Amino acid sequence: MNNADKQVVLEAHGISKHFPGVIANNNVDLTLHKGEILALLGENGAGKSTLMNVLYGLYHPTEGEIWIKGEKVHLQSPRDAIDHGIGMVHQHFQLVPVMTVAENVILGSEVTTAGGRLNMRQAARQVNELSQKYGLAVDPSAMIEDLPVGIQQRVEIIKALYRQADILILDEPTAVLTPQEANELFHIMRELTAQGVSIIFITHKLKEVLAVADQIAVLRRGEMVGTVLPSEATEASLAEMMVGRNVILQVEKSAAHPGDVILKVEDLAVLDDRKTSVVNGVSLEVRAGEVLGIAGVQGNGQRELVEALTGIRSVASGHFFIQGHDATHYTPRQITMLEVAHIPEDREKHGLVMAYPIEDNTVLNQYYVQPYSHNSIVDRGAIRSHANALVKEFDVRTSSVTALASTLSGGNKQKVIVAREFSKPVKLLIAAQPTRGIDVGSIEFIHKQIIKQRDNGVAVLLVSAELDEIMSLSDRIAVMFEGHIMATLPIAEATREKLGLLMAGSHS
Amino acid sequence: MAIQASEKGPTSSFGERLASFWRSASVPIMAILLAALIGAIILLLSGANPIDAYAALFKGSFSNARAIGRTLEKATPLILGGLAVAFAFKGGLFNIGGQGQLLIGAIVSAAIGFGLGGLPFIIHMPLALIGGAIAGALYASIAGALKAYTGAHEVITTIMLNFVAINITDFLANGPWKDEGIVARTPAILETAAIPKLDNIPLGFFIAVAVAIIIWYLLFRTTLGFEIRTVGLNPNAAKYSGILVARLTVLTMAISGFLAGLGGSIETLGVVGRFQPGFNVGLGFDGITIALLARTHPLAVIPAAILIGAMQAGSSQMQFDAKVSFEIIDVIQALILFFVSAEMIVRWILRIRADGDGGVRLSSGWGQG
Amino acid sequence: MTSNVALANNRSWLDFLRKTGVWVGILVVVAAIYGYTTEPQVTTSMLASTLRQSTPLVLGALCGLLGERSGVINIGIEGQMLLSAFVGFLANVYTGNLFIAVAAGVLTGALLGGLLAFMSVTLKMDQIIGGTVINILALGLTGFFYQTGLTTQGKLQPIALGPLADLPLVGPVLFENPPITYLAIILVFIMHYMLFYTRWGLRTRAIGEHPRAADTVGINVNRMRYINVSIAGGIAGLAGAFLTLEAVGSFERAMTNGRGFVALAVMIFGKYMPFGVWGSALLFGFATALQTQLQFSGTIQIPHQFIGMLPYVLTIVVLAGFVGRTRPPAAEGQPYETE
Amino acid sequence: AQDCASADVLCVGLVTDVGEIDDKSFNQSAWEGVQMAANELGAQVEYIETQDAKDYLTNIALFADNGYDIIVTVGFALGEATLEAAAQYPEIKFIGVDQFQGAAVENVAGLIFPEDKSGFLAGALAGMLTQTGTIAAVLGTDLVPPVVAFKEGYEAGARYVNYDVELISTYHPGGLDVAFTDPEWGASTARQAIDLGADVVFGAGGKTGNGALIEVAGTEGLYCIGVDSDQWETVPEAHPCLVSSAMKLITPGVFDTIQSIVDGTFAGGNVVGAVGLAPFHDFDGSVPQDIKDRLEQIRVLLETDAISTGYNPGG
Ligand SMILES: Nc1ncnc2c1ncn2[C@@H]1O[C@H](COP(=O)(O)OP(=O)(O)OP(=O)(O)O)[C@@H](O)[C@H]1O
Ligand SMILES: Nc1ncnc2c1ncn2[C@@H]1O[C@H](COP(=O)(O)OP(=O)(O)OP(=O)(O)O)[C@@H](O)[C@H]1O
Ligand SMILES: [Mg+2]
Ligand SMILES: [Mg+2]
Repeated sequence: MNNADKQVVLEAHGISKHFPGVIANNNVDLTLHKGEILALLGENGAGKSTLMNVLYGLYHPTEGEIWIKGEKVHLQSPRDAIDHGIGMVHQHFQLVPVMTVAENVILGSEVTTAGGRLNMRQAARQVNELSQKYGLAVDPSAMIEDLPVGIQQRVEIIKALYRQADILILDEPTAVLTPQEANELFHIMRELTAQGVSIIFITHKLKEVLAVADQIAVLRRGEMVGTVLPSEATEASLAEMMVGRNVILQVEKSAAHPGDVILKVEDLAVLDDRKTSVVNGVSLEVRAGEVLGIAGVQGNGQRELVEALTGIRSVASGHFFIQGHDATHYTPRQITMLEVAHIPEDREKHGLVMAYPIEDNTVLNQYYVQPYSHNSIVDRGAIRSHANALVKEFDVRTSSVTALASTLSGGNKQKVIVAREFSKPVKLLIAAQPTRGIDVGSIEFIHKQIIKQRDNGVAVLLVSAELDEIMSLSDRIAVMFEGHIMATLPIAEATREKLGLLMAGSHS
Repeated sequence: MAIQASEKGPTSSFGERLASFWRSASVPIMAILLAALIGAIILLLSGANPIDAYAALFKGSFSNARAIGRTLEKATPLILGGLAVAFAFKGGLFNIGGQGQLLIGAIVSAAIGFGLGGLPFIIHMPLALIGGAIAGALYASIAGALKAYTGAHEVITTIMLNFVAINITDFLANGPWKDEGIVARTPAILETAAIPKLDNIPLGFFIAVAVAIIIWYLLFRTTLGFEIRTVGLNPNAAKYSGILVARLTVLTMAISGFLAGLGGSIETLGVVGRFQPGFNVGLGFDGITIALLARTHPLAVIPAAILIGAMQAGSSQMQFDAKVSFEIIDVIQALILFFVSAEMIVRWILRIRADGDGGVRLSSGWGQG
Repeated sequence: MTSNVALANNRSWLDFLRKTGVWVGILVVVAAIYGYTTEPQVTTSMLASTLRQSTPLVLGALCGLLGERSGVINIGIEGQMLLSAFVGFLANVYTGNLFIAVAAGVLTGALLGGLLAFMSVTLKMDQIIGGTVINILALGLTGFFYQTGLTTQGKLQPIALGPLADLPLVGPVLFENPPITYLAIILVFIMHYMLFYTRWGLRTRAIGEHPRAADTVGINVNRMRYINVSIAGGIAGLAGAFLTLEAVGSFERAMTNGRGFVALAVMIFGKYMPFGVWGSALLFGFATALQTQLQFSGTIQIPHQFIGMLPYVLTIVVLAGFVGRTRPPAAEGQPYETE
Repeated sequence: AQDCASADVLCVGLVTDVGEIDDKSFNQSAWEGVQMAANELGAQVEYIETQDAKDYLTNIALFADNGYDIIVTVGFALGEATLEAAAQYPEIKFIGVDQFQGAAVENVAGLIFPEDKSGFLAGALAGMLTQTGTIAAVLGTDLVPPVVAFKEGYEAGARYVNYDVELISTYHPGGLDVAFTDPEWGASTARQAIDLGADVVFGAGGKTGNGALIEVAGTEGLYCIGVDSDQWETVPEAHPCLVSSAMKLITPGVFDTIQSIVDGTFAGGNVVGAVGLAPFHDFDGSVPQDIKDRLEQIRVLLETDAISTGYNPGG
């Protein structure tokens, strides 16, 4: 493919964007050609979203120029970007949950009848036309909050197309999708490019990049490292470009030596917030010294299962035992006292208190025991030396343990949680999405820590939406679908294809 | 709901301490000065002499032992009201119900004060004092429980409970607990329940200061305080770390109400001597100003309350000497509240960088959990 | 969460109306007709009083509703009403023109709305504190600048709507009212139409639910909040004008007496829907009229304090979800950070 | 200003109850009495508005410490503070408006008014004026004794002249902090009463009552009756209906008591002030002579205690 032949639709020159204390983009150049898919890669915080927000008029660049279809533009607001044919699907969807699909689509570009009344009928018609044209089936009168994320994403794309976007920015669109949904998305993307739409596609998943991109641009620490063709790249070469050093993508681990049963779950049922049953009779066992991975598309009851096992959500029926104790109706603290460690899936919401200094975050699970407090009186000295030791051991990059947790980057936040959970005797580790959204370097470190725990005889229950992570860490893999365990496979028998089918609910 | 206030780890050197003190004290001090300045402009516009007015205000609040005594007397319920708000803030709750809790505390301590005869001072006074405080605590825990178990937002429920408290206390003072005679009020408390005065200085003030220190210690040095602050800053993380959030919410609200109720008790036992409708109006709302002026720090509540107390104590003198009506105090207080919350303005004036310290963000939907 | 959809969408607004409104409506009509046939005078007087007591509450609650729908909590309604009542009164005293006086009241409210917007949007202050500032400020300023001896030059008079006013029961109750009372009712309909059927309404609801989503499609969130909160303030100003220029004809310090807070309760009770607000304001007005009627007739010996606390207890009960959940706009209370 | 400490300067200070000096009610009436003393006796006068009920004593002390000779305290709520101050400053004379003295104290005059008698006259007037047979009273709160006295007297007076009269009266449902400052409630309530057929409305509750008067004035052919002072002067908006007011003559009462102190005839204890109906003003022509005669007759009977209002606060 020769890019020189293709028309350039978007060009960014020397874009810099500074935030107080952070240079998010530094002198970045980017070129997008008509009808191509340009993948943008980079570690967390590399500046990808920032660059896209600049192109979409949400941020104003500190320096640099933007040219769209040969015309130099000054984007004051998203309005201007929209007017120039740019559409963006944000990393976090920008949909109003309590409005219908049609209302969300027309928002900001409404069609009205003469009297200023919204013309919802015409809106619905236009949504239907777009969804037929590009194969994006959705019901215009459905309420957003009732739709699964995959469909919500279609709404986002329709939103852009409705505004006649021919440059589409997709910021990490596959992070929330099943492999099947992701494949559907790639089809849609192909369909769009065939009709002349140009796409910038951001992702952390190297496989996807190699599969769908026409061009790959890599950002590192706010700077453009370079552009490569997929044919010239491998996963390893891309990872190295992103991080700037060699990265070990595969965790090295020896064979497991399972011991006693530490966690035993019998016929467990759990309800979600809407009181519908989302865990339906799950039974499983995790032994000391092994990793049981739970694979599955998000939203199949994994979250509620973990919440039940950690005491945060009450159990509807069934039992579970930890080290032989019936812990079904224990409080979270009672469960913690059974030497259970928990890495929650949402580190900022559940794992840390952002406005606390790092040191206080390192004792969230044990401030109430010796030596961190005596007779309900807190011992600040003990907490501080504990925190200092952990920061050193787990290589948390921070100026001081008195710095607020909110000043840490994502990977370092996760390290604080892992350090905290491993800083007391552990028999059972429940880890939910332990590396979601963090960069390759930190992933590598955390994976090593989990395996180290396993080798020390800890029973590990690992829940992850990343098939790669599950496959590289687990000794056995259970697949969850609609609240059931579809099957449990030893690692040797597990292949991507098999797991993918099970995750989609079909018994092979 | 989340508070953006952050918890700084203890700093070490004296220089650092001084710098950090200035960082947190500069905004309130500037806020007070700015409010006084605008107050002066309003006074000028209304034809009064602001210098005379402020001089009289000072004279009426600090010029002699009696004035100081009065200032401290005024400051006493304000300390407790401010603590009630500040404490709830730390736990992520906005208690606007200080007024109602104070009224309930006041009438219950009055009832114990006049109703239980034959007890010695050493038992009767503390009993009445604590009884009122506990009544305030129970009253506040209604709002706490509603928040914890139904998600009803405490700002609205506490405002509503304020109105309810007025009705309840009026009913009691004009009904079952009414004094003999025609006036709607309870009988006077017995001698054995009264809080004595040391010269001009009311003993209640020292109780309030001691309570402020206890609250500071509780919040920053005990595991309970750690839990309360954790819930205040991130209730989700609190839940994950094994804290029973709902129970703690009720407890936080109860302690907050305990403090407000104690303010009512001290007023009844040390100042008013009985419950009389109309005697405790407006104290609860001052608590918000004081808590924010103190940037929700329990010890800083003491000077903040003394400042507001002094303004109230001096307002009569200001009327007398400078012929300025006392509503100007309200205006100045609103301006202080404005400037202390609108940090941006003050920081811009002072050209100091924000350090994310003390800003409070409590509002969120009324109905959700 | 599907059960809560009622909030933002007109389809389920109809559901809500169907579920509760119709029954309440039928009940009220039946009770009114029954009352009218047995005790015509009592029924008429109570219903007229209900409507009148509800007027400042409807207006105050519409002010709160518009603010919260746009993502700004307004607990300063009380202060906005008070200062507007004062300025409207002064304007009447000095110009003698009621139209100018009402306009002055509305303008004052709008300016205070602008102040709230300034505090919550530009200064990103906590919105509850911003509202509290307005409340204390209004109390202080009106108290400080009020002088006696100012006499108004008339107040707004009832306008009988031709033959409608001669109908039995509904005539005197509904069709013989002074202008702001009519205006309040008309505003309920306008607000409903505007919120759910126009571009402005769609955008308003969007910035209250998900401001960033609105921003990304080119809606200027903060400007819209400024405008809406100012308009809302104007409506509170109208409530203030109602007090001095229509209901009483003079000003007194602190004369709002908590109506602004009750209006907040009315808004929640009305589930952030204009018609819900109207219904709940009527309910609160009815409670007041009823307690007066009970004292008038002297038959019931409940201490009046217990009837007096009824509206507040009712609000708590509603808020606690004992009679159905309310979900406020998701983004209310939070300043919108653009960059 | 002159030096109050000097013996030949007469200084009179006034401390209000919580509320303003210009409340068109008891604070204002008392202040006018003090001002009379300024005009007629050359006294130097000053007032302090109380903001917080706990400041009564403080505010009294401000005058006392500045050498004031006479201090007027307004309202029953100041009773205790006044007595306490009187003990502390025996050389200063105190006039306590609305403060009943159980035991006489030498330097305190309790200026009290039989409001029930005043109300009785108002009720009698209303009972005779009514065409519909229904009369109303819109009242402040029952937390305040004078309001209760006015109400009880009003009802008794109406029954006395017109036994079958329909009486509808109501107190404000709020607390002390709002009951007297809610003209909107007063107006709505008056309207509700009018709709119920009342054609005479007695408004007795500060600004709440004033709201009722103004509302009644908006409908032709109705009467309203004011309270405390002659409200013809204080609420001009009510002129179309204001037939009279149930007065307690605080202004002359205060002035006369000051005068008696200056004259040296002052003894301490209760001073019963005058009560009565205000002039009919514009209604003088329209109130029939027989009603006027009957009122005069009742006034005399009340004065001599030949008839009782039935109001007995003690028991
Ligand atoms: N709004 C902000 N204001 C100031 N500094 C910020 C802000 N957001 C992030 N930072 C700073 O930028 C740095 C990187 O933060 P960020 O959380 O984006 O890292 P990251 O590696 O991208 O992590 P994540 O995996 O969460 O995306 C941190 O030092 C953080 O303090
Ligand atoms: N509004 C902001 N204020 C301050 N700093 C910001 C802001 N937004 C982003 N940053 C910082 O800019 C840097 C780049 O962030 P950006 O979100 O663009 O990263 P990213 O490459 O999209 O990362 P991720 O993979 O986590 O999405 C980070 O350090 C981030 O913390
Ligand atoms: Mg990032
Ligand atoms: Mg990003």
